[in-house]
Amino acid sequence: MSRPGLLAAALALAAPAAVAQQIVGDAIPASLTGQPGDAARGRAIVANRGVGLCLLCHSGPIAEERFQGDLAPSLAGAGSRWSEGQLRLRIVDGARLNADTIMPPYYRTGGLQRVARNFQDKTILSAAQVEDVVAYLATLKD
Amino acid sequence: MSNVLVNAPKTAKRGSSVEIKALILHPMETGFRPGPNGRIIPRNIIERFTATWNGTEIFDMEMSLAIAANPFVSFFAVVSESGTVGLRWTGDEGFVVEEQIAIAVE
Amino acid sequence: MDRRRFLAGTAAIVVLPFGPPFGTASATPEAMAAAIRKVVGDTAVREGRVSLDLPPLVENGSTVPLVVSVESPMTVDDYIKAIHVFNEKNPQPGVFTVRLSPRNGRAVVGTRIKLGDSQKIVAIAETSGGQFWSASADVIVTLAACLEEAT
Amino acid sequence: MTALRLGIGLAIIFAASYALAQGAADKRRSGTQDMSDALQKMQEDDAANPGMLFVQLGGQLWGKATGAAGKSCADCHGDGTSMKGVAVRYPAIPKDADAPVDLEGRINLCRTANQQADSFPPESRELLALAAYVAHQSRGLPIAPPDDPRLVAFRARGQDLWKARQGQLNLSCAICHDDNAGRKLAGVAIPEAHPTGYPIYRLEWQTLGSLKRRLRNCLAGIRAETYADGAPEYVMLDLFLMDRARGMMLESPGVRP
Repeated sequence: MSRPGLLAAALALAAPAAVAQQIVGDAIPASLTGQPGDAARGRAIVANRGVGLCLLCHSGPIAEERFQGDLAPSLAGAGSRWSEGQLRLRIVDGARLNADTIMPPYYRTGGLQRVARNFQDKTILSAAQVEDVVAYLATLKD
Repeated sequence: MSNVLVNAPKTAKRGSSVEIKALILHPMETGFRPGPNGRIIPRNIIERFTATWNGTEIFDMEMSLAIAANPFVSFFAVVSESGTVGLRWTGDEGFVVEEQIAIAVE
Repeated sequence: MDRRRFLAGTAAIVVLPFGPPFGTASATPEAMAAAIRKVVGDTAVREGRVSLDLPPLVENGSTVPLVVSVESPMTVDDYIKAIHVFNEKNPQPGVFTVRLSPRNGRAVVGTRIKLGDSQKIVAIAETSGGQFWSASADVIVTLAACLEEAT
Repeated sequence: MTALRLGIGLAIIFAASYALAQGAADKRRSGTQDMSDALQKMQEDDAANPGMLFVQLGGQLWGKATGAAGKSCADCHGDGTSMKGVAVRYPAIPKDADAPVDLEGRINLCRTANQQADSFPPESRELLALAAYVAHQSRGLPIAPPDDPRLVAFRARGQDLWKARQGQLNLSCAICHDDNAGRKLAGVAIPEAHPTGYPIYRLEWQTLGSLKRRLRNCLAGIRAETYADGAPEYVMLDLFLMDRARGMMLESPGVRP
């Protein structure tokens, strides 16, 4: 196995707690899985109110979902405003950039209070799902 | 314990049409929903609601699964003489409830 | 509705553990058209005389208030003898049927219905002379973000 | 004459500006104000409000003797009108107790202590019906929590719970219902969460339910562990919320989507 391959394997297995080591500035430059995400799958995750939950608070260019939120900025143009690495950190744990954010930590299990039993020690999205969402948001250029 | 709430004016002008409103406690269980144990809760609905005026039928409603829980029905009746409106709900599992309300001609 | 379509419809019923009042069980616009045909036969259904009052947007499909009013003198010679209400997407196309007579004075009926999803509702009134009049309304059902049962 | 006219004029101006000041100062909104016309009408018309079925049932239970003592509520309290003003001041600390109970808790105390009957289970039809019957007696009255100094600490703890982030989504009650009330969550306006109509007939439930049940919904929504039945946290949150809604009008039984 090549060196990058080994690194990718190690990252894919890394617990969410290890994410801190991957932060550079206001971004996580490297894929959490070592693989690029799939934008089409990412779009489905964003659109799903029970999985990505994104459209509860955000609006976005997903016309078939009629009832979208306005608690948070529109996802339209997210790919122009942020790099993939910046998007990744904002999804993984936005509180690292703004302690008061209402954005849930999608890939963190530590420091949470009174998590329901069936969600304990589970992240909202898996590493692969985070990558899919990053890939989708990166396509939203306007 | 009465599980219905019927509302109509106590008095009315002869020949006028008055509104009668009726609410009844009933789950209107569709037979499509699972209960807490994961098993489907059996269908249990009111299928028919009828009203009589001094014994003569004046209103008949066939209900379906799509009528909301604790069914509400409002309709009109002409008050031709003082009398009694008789209401009757029937449904699954032998459900029968009857209620009467008097309306007097002024 | 023919038997094959009915069976296909029931086979397609999938019950989700939680969510809208009927899960995803649903009739179809075709099933509604067939159910209407069964009531009216070959008689033409004209739009008008019926008013169907439903909120256009409801936050919860479990209890949606509805009032049907039909213009009619409600005399022995000319009255509304029945009002039928149909929907497209609930498990069965028929919502309710009421039978009326001149003893009602007014052809107005109110009730509350369940809507599993956004859909079209149709009300058809049958006159004592055998005519059919109708009105329809589209209702959009939103679903609350925080339902009782956790996802 | 002129002085009288001036006096009347001043009185009118004073009354008008007072009303204006009240209106301008109080921007709080009951959930009712954000409901569709159809639902507002359903709540306001006693012949259409499905919560009234439970009020009626509560009135019947009120007069029914029960328990080893063979007493009804009416035997001690007379008819239900004696309960006017009670629901607007609960939760409160019962005599000889040192912790607050909510209205349902108070009803169950009467059951066990005075009627010598079993407590009604949480969310049981009987308990909700009696609570609705008692609360209905205060419909139209302003919410008026008691100035009992012993409540201050409990209320403060309720406020802390309100503001505490919890659950997998790491949200607090305050983030949605204070900071973002009126904004749209999945297309639906977030209410300010004033307990103005409890027990409420919630369309989603298709039945009457308590504030506790509503709080559990919210906790489940943010994927937090719900508090156990009978946990003091519910009473403390209730205390805080009733204080936050002080002066708002009680609407019980409320109808909500």
